[in-house]
Amino acid sequence: MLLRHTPKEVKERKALTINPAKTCQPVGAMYAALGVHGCLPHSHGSQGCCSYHRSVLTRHYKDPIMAGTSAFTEGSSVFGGQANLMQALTNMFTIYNPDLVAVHTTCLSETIGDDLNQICSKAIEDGKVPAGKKVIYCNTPSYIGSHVTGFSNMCTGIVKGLVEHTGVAKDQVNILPGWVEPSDMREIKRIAKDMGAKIVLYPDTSDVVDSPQTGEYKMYPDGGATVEDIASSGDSIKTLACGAFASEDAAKLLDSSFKVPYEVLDIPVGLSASDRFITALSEAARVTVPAAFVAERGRLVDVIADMTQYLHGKKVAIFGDPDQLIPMVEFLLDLDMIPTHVISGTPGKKFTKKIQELCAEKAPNVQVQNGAQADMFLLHQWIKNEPVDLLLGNTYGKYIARDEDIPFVRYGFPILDRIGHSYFPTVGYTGGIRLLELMLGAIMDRQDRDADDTKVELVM
Amino acid sequence: MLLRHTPKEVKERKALTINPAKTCQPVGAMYAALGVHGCLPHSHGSQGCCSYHRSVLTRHYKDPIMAGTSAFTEGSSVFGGQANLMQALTNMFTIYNPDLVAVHTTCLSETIGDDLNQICSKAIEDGKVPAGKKVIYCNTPSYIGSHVTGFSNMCTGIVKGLVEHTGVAKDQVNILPGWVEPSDMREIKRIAKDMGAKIVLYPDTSDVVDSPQTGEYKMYPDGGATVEDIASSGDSIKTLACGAFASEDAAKLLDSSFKVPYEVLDIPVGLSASDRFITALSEAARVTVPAAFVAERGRLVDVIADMTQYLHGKKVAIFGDPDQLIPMVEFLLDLDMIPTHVISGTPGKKFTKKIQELCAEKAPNVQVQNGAQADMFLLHQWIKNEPVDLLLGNTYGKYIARDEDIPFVRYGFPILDRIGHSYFPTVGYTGGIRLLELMLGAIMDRQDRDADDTKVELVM
Amino acid sequence: MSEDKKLPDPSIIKEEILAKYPPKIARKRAKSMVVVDKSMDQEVQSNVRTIPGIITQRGCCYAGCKGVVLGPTRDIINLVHGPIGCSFYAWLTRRNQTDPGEAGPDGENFINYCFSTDMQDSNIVFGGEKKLKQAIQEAYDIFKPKAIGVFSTCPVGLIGDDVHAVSREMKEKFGDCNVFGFSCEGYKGVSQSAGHHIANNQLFKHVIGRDNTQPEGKYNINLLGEYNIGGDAFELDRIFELCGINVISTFSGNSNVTGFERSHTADLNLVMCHRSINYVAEMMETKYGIPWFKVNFIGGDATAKSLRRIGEYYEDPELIARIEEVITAELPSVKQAAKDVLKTTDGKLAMMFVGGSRAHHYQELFAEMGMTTVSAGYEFAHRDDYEGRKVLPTIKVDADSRNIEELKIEADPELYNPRKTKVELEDLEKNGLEFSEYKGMKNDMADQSLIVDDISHWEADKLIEYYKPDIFCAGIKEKYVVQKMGIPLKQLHSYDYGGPYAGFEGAKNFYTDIERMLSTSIWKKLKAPWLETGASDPCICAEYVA
Amino acid sequence: MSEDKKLPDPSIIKEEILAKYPPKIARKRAKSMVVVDKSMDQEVQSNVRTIPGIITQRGCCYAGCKGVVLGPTRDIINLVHGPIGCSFYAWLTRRNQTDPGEAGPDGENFINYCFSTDMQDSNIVFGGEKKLKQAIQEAYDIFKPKAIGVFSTCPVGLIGDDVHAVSREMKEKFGDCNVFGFSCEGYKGVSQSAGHHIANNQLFKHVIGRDNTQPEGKYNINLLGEYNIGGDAFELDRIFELCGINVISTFSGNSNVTGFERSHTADLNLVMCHRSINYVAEMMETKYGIPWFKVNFIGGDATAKSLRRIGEYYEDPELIARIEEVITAELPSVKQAAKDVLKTTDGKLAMMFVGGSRAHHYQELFAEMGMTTVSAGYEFAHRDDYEGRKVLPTIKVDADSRNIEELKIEADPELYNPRKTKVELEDLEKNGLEFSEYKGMKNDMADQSLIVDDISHWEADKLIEYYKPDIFCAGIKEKYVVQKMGIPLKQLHSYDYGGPYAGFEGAKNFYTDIERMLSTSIWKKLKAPWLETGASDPCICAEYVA
Repeated sequence: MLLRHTPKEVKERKALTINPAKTCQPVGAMYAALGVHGCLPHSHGSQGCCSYHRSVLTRHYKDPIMAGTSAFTEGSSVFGGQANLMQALTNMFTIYNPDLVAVHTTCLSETIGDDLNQICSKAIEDGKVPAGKKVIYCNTPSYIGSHVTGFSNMCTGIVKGLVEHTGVAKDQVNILPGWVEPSDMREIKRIAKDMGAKIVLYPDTSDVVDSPQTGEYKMYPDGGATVEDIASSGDSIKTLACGAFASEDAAKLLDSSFKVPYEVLDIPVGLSASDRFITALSEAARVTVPAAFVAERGRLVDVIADMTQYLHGKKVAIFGDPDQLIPMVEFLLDLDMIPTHVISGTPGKKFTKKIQELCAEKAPNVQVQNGAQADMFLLHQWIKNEPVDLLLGNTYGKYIARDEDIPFVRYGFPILDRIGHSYFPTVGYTGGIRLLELMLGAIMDRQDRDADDTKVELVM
Repeated sequence: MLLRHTPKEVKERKALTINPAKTCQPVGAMYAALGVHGCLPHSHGSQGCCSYHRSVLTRHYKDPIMAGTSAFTEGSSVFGGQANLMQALTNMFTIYNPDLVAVHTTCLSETIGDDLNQICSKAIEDGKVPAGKKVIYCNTPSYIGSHVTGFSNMCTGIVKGLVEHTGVAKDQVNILPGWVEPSDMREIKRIAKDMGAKIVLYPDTSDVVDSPQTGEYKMYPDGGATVEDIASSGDSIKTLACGAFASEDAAKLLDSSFKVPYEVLDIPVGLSASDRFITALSEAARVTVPAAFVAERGRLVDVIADMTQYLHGKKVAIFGDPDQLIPMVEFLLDLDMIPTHVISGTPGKKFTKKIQELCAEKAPNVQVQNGAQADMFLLHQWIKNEPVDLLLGNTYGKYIARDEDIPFVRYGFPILDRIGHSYFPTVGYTGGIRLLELMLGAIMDRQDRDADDTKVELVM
Repeated sequence: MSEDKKLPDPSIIKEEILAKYPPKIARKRAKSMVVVDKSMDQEVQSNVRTIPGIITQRGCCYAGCKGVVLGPTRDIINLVHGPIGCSFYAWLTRRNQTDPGEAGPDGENFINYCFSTDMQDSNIVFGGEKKLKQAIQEAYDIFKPKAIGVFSTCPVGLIGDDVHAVSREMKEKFGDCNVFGFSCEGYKGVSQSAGHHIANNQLFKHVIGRDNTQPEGKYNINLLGEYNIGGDAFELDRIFELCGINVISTFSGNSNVTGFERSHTADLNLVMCHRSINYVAEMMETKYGIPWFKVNFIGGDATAKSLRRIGEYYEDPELIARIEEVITAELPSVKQAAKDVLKTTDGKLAMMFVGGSRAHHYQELFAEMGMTTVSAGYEFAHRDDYEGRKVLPTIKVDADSRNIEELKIEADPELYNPRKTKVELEDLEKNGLEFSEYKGMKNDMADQSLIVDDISHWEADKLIEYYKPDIFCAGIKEKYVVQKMGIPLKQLHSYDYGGPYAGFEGAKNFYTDIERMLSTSIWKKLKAPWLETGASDPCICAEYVA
Repeated sequence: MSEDKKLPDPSIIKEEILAKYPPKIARKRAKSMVVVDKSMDQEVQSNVRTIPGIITQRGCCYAGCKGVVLGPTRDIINLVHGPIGCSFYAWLTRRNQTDPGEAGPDGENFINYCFSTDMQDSNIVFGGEKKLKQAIQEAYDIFKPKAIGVFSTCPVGLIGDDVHAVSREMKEKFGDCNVFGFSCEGYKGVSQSAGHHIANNQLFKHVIGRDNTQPEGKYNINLLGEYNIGGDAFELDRIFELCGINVISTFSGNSNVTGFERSHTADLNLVMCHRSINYVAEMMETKYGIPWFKVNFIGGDATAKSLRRIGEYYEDPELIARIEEVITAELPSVKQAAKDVLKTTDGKLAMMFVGGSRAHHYQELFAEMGMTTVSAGYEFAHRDDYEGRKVLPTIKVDADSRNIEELKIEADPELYNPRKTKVELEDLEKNGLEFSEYKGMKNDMADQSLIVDDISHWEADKLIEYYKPDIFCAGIKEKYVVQKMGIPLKQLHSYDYGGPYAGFEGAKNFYTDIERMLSTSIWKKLKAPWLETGASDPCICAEYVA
């Protein structure tokens, strides 16, 4: 047993988090910043933060993740990090020549109260930022929210730092995809293109964190939303914000600052959320949905209809980030699976309510918790008390899956021990088929494994 | 043990085939015929053939597979099946209203020597074929070659029956994709489109055997190469024939009948074969390869480079169809895996030679056999004598994999117990990543399973 | 429940269906589509040729012989003589489960193997006997089986290979291996049915009666026409064991040749699938004096009824009491399970078109859930399967069936031993036991329901359009066609890899599976929302049964 | 082999690298980039602040303390006091394998767990001591551990939470649980190195020496600075066991608190990673009289040499003989393995920039394969790691290090027991044993090779361009950057999930892994063929070493 000390009995905890189902803000900000072309993220804090965030993103993507750090010492912690950041900006623009630097804070710089606005303004005044280059920034105190919050804050930082309002309306729709994989962002762009919808999508990490191996290293890969495109989003018709937790704030800011109205959608994971996304995009972009999408949708529906017997009634435990869990839970319900335990470390009251609403009819006994002490330790205890047929979550779920012998599908962040997530989308109808392939594969592999010789099936 | 009677000791067999790595011609002809829009395949033989072929294709695709049968009785077997076929054509055009009927023979009609050319000509003369409708046909004696041969023969039948020569050259390239999945055909079209290459692809089973669930049944789904497009292929610049076994004959016929030169390529499975395909298509269609393909290729190369340690030196046993095995074996070698046992039931001297050439440098001890008695029983015995780390092949491989406890990836035809193959391509660079995901998944799942608690890896 | 709901009149749709056909075809098909009127005898045309070009469910003689009857037997090497395909397609595709466990880890089980002579063109031209002989030899050398069956596919008969002579020769050569052949070429007869008959004949000639060891148990029966799809036979074995009934052999689910060889020592033959196996029952009665009656273990009540009949047959109070105990222990949970699904299933419509007995038996299961079977038919029936054995004398044997051997059986001079005297049998019949009888499917169908024999794709399509059934039962070829119309299809050949559905536990499984299928959410989400007009309620069709 | 091949002169590329930097930065970095000239003493600037904005490999003090030193110990709950991230990122990411097997299936192993107080903004504002206290209580209540370590992350020091006081209080409250804290906030010092020191101090203060049970074995040692990455310690345990040497404790791979508590009863401390653990070795010598010397178990010869030194230390012919036996049994296959890979590896170039001792030790392994290390450097070294301990007296303690506590250690009044007399030690030193000595990396590097301390991304990029090494060794952050340049990168922190690489078996693993990496086909296929000019032979660069 890997987690041999996890008892079945659940004791209330008020202070101790064990095996968290979240991490801290800055890594989200770093990931979001990578979704801008030519951007070098910068961590304003101790070296360790930057190192840790780069490491976990690197392990998840198996791709270079570059970022700078203000490399706080005890001195900077006492006297403030302005000098460090000023020097860092100079060095980064001189040595690494990014188009822009995206600064986020850490618990250290937040605790001492560094004022990014003031420091960055001063950097610009002092000529530390070369002409044509930019510095954007956001506050990402690690002791509030989670990595999702950090992603959201950097999205807001991008809007604040880069969006312009020319007054000339542009016939385009903004899509804030939320925290999804580069494969998902690529797929959303493909969908929009095939629908004939002109969109501006950001952050867009496709072709950044899934960059090609050509023997030639590009510090700033070809991907990422361009500063120009982002700038133009102030003139767009509308913003579709995917995922309330990761995208709503930025959408709101686009509305309040640039009068671009917005609609918050779920990340288009699964049938129903994809339906709403396609419908919303067709309405926002004023395009009719091409017939090809009827077929695309129909293929997903077909797989569901054909394979329902392997899914129906199967109990599922799932943990991860709210924006990814909500549409996934809805998808599980569309599949007649039973969301049984749902855990997210990310706080926010909306989450539990939303899950309970979704499950009210078909899975009224769902156990759901998020925020403080909603961790994988609790999830594991719940599973010990009510076993499930399938576990969905990030790589850390492997430890529970192994101990409890549960089929396991990797979903969410981080996935450290498999490839695929950065290349094959889970959004949209085709993404739905991928999720089905993964879940069915896990369930069927288990059936194949556990069947007596007598009961092995050739056809399934 | 499921295959408890398979001894380790290999005894030479001359007459008995056990657990074949092939099936008979007609099913290939039926599959190929489904790749023409509006086509109703027709099996000229006993009812059982048609029923069996429809069943196995249905189980593989989980989709409707429609076809007619001449429903031979003992009488027809004695007196010939002309009356049955004439009646069948009348009935099919009357009741099921296809654009065309594609007739193939069976061992029965072949043994009695029915002359399809004569019967079909007579049917047309007798007005059994309505105006604007067509009948095409090919001979598919079950006792020669394999299902692959049948596919090839129907491809030739399509060329013979539908291609026209107007004398006005068309700026397009013919692609005969060979026996691949609808997902692969869709992907080849996507590649060509993104390259700006105008192509005619047939057979094309995409949107036919992976048809959408919309609540509305279409006996002739929207997919399939149209008769018009196929007809125009006689005016094309060139034919790219993927897979010598499945596509070369049809390509030759296009050359000899319509002076369309051809090039035989491997099915673009894996890095090297995809490289050759892209290069050949760019040359044939006289388009430059867009930068996006450098990125697409680079992503595959990246995954290989990043994951090589899990692949390098792993021994692989593989069985299936020659056109699919050849590029796959080359891909395995590109991955520094060691093709160890290679079996195909499909005869043809070229195959063994080709595999040996490919393996000469890196896997000189490869055991390869095809044709008579090159069956899964022999493969299993080989594996017992020299165990492997991975088994690749159709669903029947599951029985060996379970008995010998070998990680198993489904590849080839038929896949009866999983979904995915019809939706996610294995051709092209992205297909290569899919193959890697599947193989790595199988290998890593095994590592996770077999690791002592002490040796379980979080990051892989 | 919906017992006395009036069914819609299918005459109109029948006309509509036939209207599409060329006149000759229409005339022919009309006779195979019968609107049930229980007040009169009605002929259901069946066991006639499939019309070429009509898209049929049917398979061939070989499929019925090798695929259905012999396939489920584990300790015989079923060697297919012919090109590779026929053997390949019948390889593990029928879900006949088998448990060699009793024979230990080395117990014989060839079910997972596929054996073929893989005939090549030279064999077609020069004859395949030599290759067949060699293949039998190789099979014997490698596996040392106790029996090898040789199955002829289409070309074999045409080129004149004598599989029987070859088999005889090899059997003699080996001495310890029973080799025998089947002339079950695909073109024989008009459907799988011919293959069943041929299989029955050869089993009777070459296997049954070879081992005269007498059974030890008190109540010894054979179960005929049960193929252990999804483990049905395991469930029945469980029930029989509870009742203290000893099953000598099952024809042929979870079976072995050893059992067949002793099957003539049983007291009674129970026939489940009448079509595929009645020949063996008949012949065993004639030769050995074993009576048979029809049973049905599909459905809780049906299972109880069949068990009670066995008790009545033995006229043994101990057995009768034990059977009642078992029923008392098992049936209530079945009833409860049926009740539990009722809110989903009651009033729903089913259609079923499958081979063998299932199109009949499963109507009872559906009825237990409050569902009505509006239309049904067999894939390869004879008239007696619809109309009952009473019509047997009136059935004309046509050209297609005439060539299927009809064995001349006589009482065995030594082994004939009537289990019951004529008087005893008559007494039992007075008490309701019906020996050598099958009343046919029509007998259990409602007025105005529609029987369709050998249904075609076109007919099924139109019937679905008309009835808009809630569930459709058929096979793999129909599955996705029907589902594309938005109607869930339950495969009754493979059980969709579910089951068992026989016996008490099986009934519960079936209820649950049907409830699941009827309550699957996806059927309500088939249409892309941007195409929704709001008008297409998938349920408006059910109105006329209300 | 390529022993005496002349290395290219790195001066030009050094200039080129520095030219890009702002002048002040250039001046500073110049001192950390040293072209080796073994004929003279050279100062390698190290343990100085990372320049903000320079993309560094380095992590923080917390990482060195919790992540590196305490992380691998299985029977302590390592509770991180701070916001969630720091605990999350250090969760299972260092591949320190541990085997609680000896303690049975219920043996304590908290390594797979991640514990945090998950500080929220209110804790930042109002202080986090209360929450910490509660968290310690909950950890104690649920797990009943024998020890709890509390690790401070950045905000803790700033807001003034006193983790030591809280720990003391809880320790007293529990009685049976050793609770102690670490002030290892991320901003302390200039790298992980500060964290090592802090960890060493606290281990020394709170753990080492608590259990005075004397060991039973004859030769009792501690292995310091071995973290059991990929099972290295398991391999060393195997070798020690073969030699009859008893390992009291390993700091801190595959370790437990119980072992630490008794570690002062050993006869000898062997130091592997000088940087991370020399403090403990020094303090144990002062307090308990245990001598230490530096060992290296990376490489076959190195392992043999280190074992022989242990033999020499004990001056016991029996032990010496046994060690020779082990070496004779094990080393030849290592030599053979090195020979087997030579055709692939000989003459190839390596570069390595990693923390700890690995950038030094692995040069020996590469040399065994005929490979040359053209450039190397540490991530968080001090000058003594490059130049040898002889420079210790000359190192100026700067502001960043001054605040790291320097424990004042004195000989323990009761437990001080010098294992060797001064004379004995001097005699041993005459025979080649070097106590309390580390000669540094430079000592083993070739002339003209380039040392770079705390290398930056820009520097690595340019060096690769210049040297075009065949293999580059660094960590996860560098891995894919370097590989995108077409150069395979071997992670020497995680071993790329391979290993073990220590000891005899480990050397063989390493040879094979490097051979694999150098012969991986994909590196020859990086360019899309339609872009190939034919000119880009990836190997032209290697010419100058020929």
